[in-house]
Amino acid sequence: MNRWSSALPDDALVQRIGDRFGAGLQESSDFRGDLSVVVKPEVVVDLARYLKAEEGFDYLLYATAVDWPARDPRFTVVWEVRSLAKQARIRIKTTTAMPDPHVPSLTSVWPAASWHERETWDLFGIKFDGHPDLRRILMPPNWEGFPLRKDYVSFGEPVIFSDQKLEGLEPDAIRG
Amino acid sequence: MTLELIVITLIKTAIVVLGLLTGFAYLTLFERKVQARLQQRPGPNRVGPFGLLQPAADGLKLFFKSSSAPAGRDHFLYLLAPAISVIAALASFAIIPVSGPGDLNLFGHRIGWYVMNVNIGILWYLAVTSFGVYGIFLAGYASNSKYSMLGALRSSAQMISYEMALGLSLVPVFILAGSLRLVDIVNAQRTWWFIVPLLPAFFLYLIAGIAETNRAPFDLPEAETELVAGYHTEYSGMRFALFFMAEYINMIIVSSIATVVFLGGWWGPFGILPGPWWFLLKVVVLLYVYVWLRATLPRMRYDRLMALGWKSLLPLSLTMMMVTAVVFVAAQGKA
Amino acid sequence: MVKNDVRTQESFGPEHEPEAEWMELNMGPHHPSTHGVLRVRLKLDGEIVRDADADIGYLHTGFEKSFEDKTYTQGITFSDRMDYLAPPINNVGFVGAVEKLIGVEVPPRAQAIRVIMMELARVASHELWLGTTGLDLGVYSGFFYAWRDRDLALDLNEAYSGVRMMTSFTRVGGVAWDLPDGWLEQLQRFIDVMPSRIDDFESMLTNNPIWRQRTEGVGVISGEDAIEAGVTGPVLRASGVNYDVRKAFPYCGYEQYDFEVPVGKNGDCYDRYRVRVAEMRQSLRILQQAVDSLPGGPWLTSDRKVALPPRSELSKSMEAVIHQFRLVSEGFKGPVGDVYAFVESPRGELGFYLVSDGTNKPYRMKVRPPSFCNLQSLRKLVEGVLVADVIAIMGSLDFILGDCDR
Amino acid sequence: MVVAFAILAAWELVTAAGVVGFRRPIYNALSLVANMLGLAVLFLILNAQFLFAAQLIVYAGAVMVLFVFIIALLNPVSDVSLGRTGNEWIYGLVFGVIFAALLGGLLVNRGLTGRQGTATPEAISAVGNVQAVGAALYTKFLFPVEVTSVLLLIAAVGAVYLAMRRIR
Amino acid sequence: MNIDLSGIGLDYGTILPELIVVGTAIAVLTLDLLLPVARRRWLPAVTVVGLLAALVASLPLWGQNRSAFGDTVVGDSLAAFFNVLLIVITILTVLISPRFLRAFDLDYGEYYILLLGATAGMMLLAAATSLMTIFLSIELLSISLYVLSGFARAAQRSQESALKYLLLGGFATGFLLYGMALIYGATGSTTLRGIAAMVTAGSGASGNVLLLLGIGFLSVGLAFKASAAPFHMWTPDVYEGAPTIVTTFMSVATKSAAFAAIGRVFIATFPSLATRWYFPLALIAIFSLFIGNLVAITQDNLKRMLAYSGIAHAGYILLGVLPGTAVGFSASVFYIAAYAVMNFGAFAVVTALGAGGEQTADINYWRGLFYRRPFLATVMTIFMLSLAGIPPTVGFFAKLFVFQALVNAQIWAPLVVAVVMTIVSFYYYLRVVVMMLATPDEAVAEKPRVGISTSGVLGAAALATIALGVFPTTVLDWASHAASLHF
Amino acid sequence: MAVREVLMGPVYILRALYTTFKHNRRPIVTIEYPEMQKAVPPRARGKHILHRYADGLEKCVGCELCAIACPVGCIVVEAAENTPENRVSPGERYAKRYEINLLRCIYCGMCEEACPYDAITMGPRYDLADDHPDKFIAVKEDMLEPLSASVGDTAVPSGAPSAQPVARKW
Amino acid sequence: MGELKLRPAPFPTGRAAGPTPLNALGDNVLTTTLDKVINWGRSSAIWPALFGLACCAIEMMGAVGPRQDISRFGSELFRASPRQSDLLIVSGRVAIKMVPVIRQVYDQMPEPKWVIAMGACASSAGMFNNYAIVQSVDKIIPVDIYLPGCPPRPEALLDAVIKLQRKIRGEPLVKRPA
Repeated sequence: MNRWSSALPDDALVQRIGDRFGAGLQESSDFRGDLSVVVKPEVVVDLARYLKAEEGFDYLLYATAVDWPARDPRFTVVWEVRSLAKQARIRIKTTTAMPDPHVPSLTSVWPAASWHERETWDLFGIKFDGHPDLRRILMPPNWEGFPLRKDYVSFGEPVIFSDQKLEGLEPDAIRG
Repeated sequence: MTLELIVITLIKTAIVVLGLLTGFAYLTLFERKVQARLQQRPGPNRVGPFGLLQPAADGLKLFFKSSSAPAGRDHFLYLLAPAISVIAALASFAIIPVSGPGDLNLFGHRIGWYVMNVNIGILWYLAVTSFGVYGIFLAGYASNSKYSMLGALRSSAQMISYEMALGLSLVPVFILAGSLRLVDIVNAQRTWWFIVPLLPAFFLYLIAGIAETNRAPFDLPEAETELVAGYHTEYSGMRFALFFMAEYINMIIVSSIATVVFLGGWWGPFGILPGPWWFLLKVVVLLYVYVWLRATLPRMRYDRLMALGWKSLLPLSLTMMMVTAVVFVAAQGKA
Repeated sequence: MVKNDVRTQESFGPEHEPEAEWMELNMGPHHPSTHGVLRVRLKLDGEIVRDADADIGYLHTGFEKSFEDKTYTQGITFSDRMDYLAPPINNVGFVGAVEKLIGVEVPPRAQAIRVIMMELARVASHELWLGTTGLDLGVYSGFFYAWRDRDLALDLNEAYSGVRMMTSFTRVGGVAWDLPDGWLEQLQRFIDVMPSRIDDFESMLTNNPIWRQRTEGVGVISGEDAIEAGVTGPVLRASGVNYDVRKAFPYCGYEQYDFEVPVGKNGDCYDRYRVRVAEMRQSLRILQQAVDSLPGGPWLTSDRKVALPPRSELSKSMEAVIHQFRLVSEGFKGPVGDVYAFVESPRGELGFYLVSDGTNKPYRMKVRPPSFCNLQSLRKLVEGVLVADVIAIMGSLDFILGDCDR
Repeated sequence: MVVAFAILAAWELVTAAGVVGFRRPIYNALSLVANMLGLAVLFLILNAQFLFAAQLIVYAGAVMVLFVFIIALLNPVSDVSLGRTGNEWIYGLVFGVIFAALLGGLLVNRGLTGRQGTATPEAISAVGNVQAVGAALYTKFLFPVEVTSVLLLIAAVGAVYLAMRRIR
Repeated sequence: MNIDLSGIGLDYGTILPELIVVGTAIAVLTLDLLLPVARRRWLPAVTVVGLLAALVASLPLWGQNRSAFGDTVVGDSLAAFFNVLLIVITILTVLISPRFLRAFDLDYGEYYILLLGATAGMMLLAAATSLMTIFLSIELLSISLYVLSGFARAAQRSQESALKYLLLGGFATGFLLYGMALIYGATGSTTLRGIAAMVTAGSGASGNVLLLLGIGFLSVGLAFKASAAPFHMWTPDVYEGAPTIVTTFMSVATKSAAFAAIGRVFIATFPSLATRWYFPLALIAIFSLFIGNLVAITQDNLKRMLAYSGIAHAGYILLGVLPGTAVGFSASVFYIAAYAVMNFGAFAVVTALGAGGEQTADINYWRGLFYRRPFLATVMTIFMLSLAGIPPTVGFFAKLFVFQALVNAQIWAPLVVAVVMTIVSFYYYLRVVVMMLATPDEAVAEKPRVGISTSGVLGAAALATIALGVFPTTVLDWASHAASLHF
Repeated sequence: MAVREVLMGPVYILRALYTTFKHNRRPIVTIEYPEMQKAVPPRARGKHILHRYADGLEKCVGCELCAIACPVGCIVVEAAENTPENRVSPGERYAKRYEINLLRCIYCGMCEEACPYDAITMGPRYDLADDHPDKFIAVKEDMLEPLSASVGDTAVPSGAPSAQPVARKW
Repeated sequence: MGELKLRPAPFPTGRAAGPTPLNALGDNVLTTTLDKVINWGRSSAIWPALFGLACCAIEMMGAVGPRQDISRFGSELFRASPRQSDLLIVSGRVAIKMVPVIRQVYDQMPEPKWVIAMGACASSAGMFNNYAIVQSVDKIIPVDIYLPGCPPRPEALLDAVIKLQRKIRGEPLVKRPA
């Protein structure tokens, strides 16, 4: 059996979320045992509060985003939370569009989201409304651009081979 | 004061200074080697036979290293500080009698086994080291760096605090010996070394002495992981070497005084070795303890360190002093 | 000591200085105790830390961007270099996500080899932690003993994979190589010798009053706070929360092994030390069981869509050569979807969130690094402690900047 | 001896001038340290070895270190230069000159006549310097020594009170 | 070598009062550590009990002449007189302290410890017969008072006054010590007896520059402690800034102790040099009278006014020393006792009002006090009249005796100044009385009561002021006996 | 402070001291590197080796799989047709140019795994430090097995240090 | 941004021994002998800066460990203060954010000083051909010895140190058997 699908799916959970948030819940999926819900940005915080308070999802795993340049809205923002007691996991997704991508912050519900959201801001340029300390975390503060966007060119240098050897710069390693 | 006396003193001073400098150099190698052995590795062994030229290489390198100095330093004090440290360290050794009994007869001159045999004895050491604090403090101050300053503050506070316990732990010895003169103290240990009746005082002295020299587990001023390199963070080249020198010479001096005061100085059982060799042997054993402790123990936290000094060592030294005095007086009364 | 007197030791010294006069001390990024290149800006009131702002990113390497350019197989080499103290665990986590996405069966022998390598890595990582944290707190020899013992584990890595650290030993659907001859005996010697080496450490540290002074009651975090802060791994377990991925969501056949999850009580640095030492012993237990019950059979899945053919077939079968060409040049494609797979690294839960758009490369690979999440709690931990304690606390968190910054 | 005294006297004068003359507080304090060092050596050439050690240990080694501590702590980065404000220095100069003239005049006219005490170098060396000091402290000056202990106790209470952080 | 203690005169009876006071301080220190905060009120009680014991222990010294501990301290009538005086002042201070301290949130045990330390220092100063002891006791009282001045740590004024006091006091101590060193150099002795013997025996004493310079510096140091002009600069600032209760204590007690020492030094030790020290001392007295009285007129702040008046009174007391005779000094001693009672009373009124949370400093506050606080205003009036020297209060007789001594010694110039200045002083003392009698501007508000112990202390002080004025002879006899200094 | 700490503290400290002291009896574990060298395992991933068949022909056929598999892209292969007069490898093509930038290489072994003909394997050498980046561009001749030494298709070249620590001269 | 330029030249290296006080005296028998002695001292007492970056730092520690024991060469004194160190081992990838720090550390080191670029990342960015990593540390500071490997084994670091010692002494880096 495939041991990696270890979250215990709780079908009724999606049902309950649907009952509660109605049209706020746009989509739900269960791929390889991973439960995801796509909700409208407006209900993210309410959903989070509900999940934490009533369903016992006490542990935030990570927050991140995925850039789909072809889609509209372009960015999918993902938070994944876990209930340590129930051993259940759920992925909360929402979407946001260019030119000013922003979603509500979940730091008020799970403080652990703070750095993850900062990182997402840093690498994707997605603003988290209500985040207390939204500044760059991994890149230098004066960095321009958001590296993990698909249209960001990851400039580097080509590997050097013998045809690019520097002429006339052969160092005189053997002194004297 | 005759000319002869002056010349002899100068010659003795030169010998002691040279000896201490060599001792410092080889103490660094000794430390590296001993520590290496405790850690199942050979230590420096490629520079000269058994690595014996390693100190020379280190010294040569440091001597010809250009000195980079921090911006915004206090020029005069920055240069003065290492000099103070080293001078204080070197001067301390003047009182220590290396051997005896009696003087050395050489070419018709009677020469004592010491640079000077003053009647204030240990007080000379305490006075000179208390001056050595300035070297460390000014180094931190003049460097214009937060880490240096913190290291200097810690170090000076630590040295001042532990000087008390250091001095007081020696008082029982004075009571027993009835003199501050180190030669008299050693002579009083002809039959019984003072470590036998005064074992607690010996340990108090050892702990305070280790703290006084800023060595592990009390090496907070130079705690690499906290303060980079403490007060000498901003020193390089030869000036840095001077601080190193001062620290190691101080180790030698603390060990020497412990030898003289508690371990019977040049007296050894069965008289199988001449006096200086006994002295050297005891000093080396104590230095081994220094290195051994450093290899083993975690560093203490600063507040605990001060608490240990003020709340444990000082009262214990005082108690030891009083107990010794009472017992001594009682024994005298009986006799 | 008069305990309930109001004027205890803490009440000495001047009144709280106003915030404007707090001294700002910059630790790092080049500081001996930051285990790499972390920068912590401390606000000091005397020697008391009032606030700490951890500035990370000095080792930001762009892994997540690089993953997007590489095929799944090539990505394995990248996963090694994130948490460079436990590369095998990263390898397993990475291929775990891919395997989950594609749905590949892994043969039992491969599972067991993975477990062995992971537990070896755990022991090696904790050894290194002991050595460096000990060195931070001044236990000079401990560092060398730790390295002596860690070298034994790295020798095993080397004998198996050819390199000491960056093994890259997993492949999707199994592992790259079978165990070499004599390797199990070497492992057995390792398992036999390690307990006494750990005992040596414990006799140096566990009851040492100075060590206890430095660690006991320092950097306390309660279980609830730890969960709130997103902490995992030994740090969480030291706070009394019994959560270990290996027990809670067994993978690679961990459910077959009999081991305990060490849990602390107070959540201070001392408990973290105890938990890690106990974990080393438990890892040795798992290793022993894995050696005893190592299954035979293939070490790589026979699914030719994802796994290279065995080398012996290459010279015989043209089909195998074609597979080889296709797999190396194109790799394999995954279905559209997103999965999250996670393993227990020495630092906590290491997760890989993999988004696939159906090509042969990850569309997006987000790593949930345990160091990142644990380091987030630093601010909470250091508030009100002395500067010297910051060293102990940072050491006890056992963060790896490569893991944290990616 | 006379040469040594002359050198020391010059040293004392120079350092004393430094105490008041330097513009940066840390140099003032360090001049004072140097001055005390010279004073200690003066004690030494007066055969007062114990006082020499005490002077160094207590004043140079402990008291002045704290002075330097505080000065350095107050302005670790850049020293506050003591500017000359107003014209107080005129008063200082006037009084100094008057005092010096007075002293000099008296010195020249009448001479300062002191009285030799009982503690001659011979008497001291008969029992030993430290022993002589100890005996004096614990016989002749027993009561002042005890008063000193009370003084230190009260001073300690006062210092603790002023420095203590109160939690009610 | 063996230490032989037989020759130095171990006589604990001589210093028993001081021992008890110091012992009480240590007891309070221990109690302060052990007692819970709620039981702090035990501390003043213990202090008072200890002081009373010391008072009793002082009485046997009356009429004695017990020189002890190698001539460093003496137990005689002067010591006994000042012991009693100082202990009474301290007891009175302690009695009015708790209310004041609680009002300003200064209710810490260290207050009583420092107070006892200062008292011990003063008592010792009165009994000291060695330069070492004089110096140490002055330091003991000074250090206690430095801290007490800054006792209100939160108040900047208090801190400032403590710093000023410390710096200037340190300066004065420097003079004192330098003078002592010179005297020792000239005479080779540290005990007053030894110095006196040397001075009387040596023929060239009056021409010994070393000695004279020493005496000069010594008198500077002592004058500073007695806050006599021109060494008074610290007085107004410190009196104003320090907590009023501390001012109350030190304005009275310090001066008393300082004059005891002045008497011992000048009258008992250097009588043969009287011609030498007469002129500078007279100058100091006249200076004090001038500055104290004239500047006091301009003061609108009552505490500063009282401070300057204190300077003036130092001048009056010093006048009694000028004749260099026991008779003259007995007038001074009587004046000290009188001054202690009335000045303590005046400050105690300020303290009592201040403890009620009122801003007493400005003179305008006192307008119409009679209508608000009839009792306090009445006693204040008595103290003011007495300070001014109006019969039948004790202040009148104190001045009278001093003037009489001057007349007997044929010392005219200072006398004239003193009389004139006494008349000048009427202005500012009576100004306060007039102010208090004036009609208040606003309606009378109900004020908190001052408490039994405070009222009792004030009443006792007022009664004493009047009673001593009516029957001055007994105390004068005691003062004469105390002032008959002999070693 | 607990009583246990006060009473037992020195004992525990002595125990820690004994623990370090007893290492004096244990053997020195250092392998003194330039003269001695730890055995390099058969799977060692050091400097690459291009192999030959026993008859001296190169195994590499210039298929570029290694270059494709390399996560770093530090391999460049240019193939050329074998001609009868210049036969370099048994197959149709051979690697005319085969370069690896050893400085850039991460020694992961993907090339080894990708090669269908065992033409490239990872060798045992790791003492590659030098003082200019250009000196690390290994061309084919740098990596090719010496002619005489090629023995069959073993993965362990004969130039490897043996599996025991032996004295080694440079 | 995405344009790939031909690489610029690295900093010139080959400062074999750094300046010595004797350089000014010109070459003669005495100074060359003295130079040799000084260079012997320098090469025998190389104190590295305690400066670890990433994976290679772990193997750098490994070189200090008892198995390899860099102390045999007199180089175990890792100094925390750059002012007291002679050798900067850039052990690992250098992020853009780290550049000023490394430059500062290098500048604080007193002459003569040497740099070993340890591992593929420091020498040439290795596998991290992307936006975050400095493509070879020799763009920031001059490098004396490049050490390939990912990470290099501790023995390889020892080899690099030995080669650096040779470089300081002015000997050929790679001695081939004759």
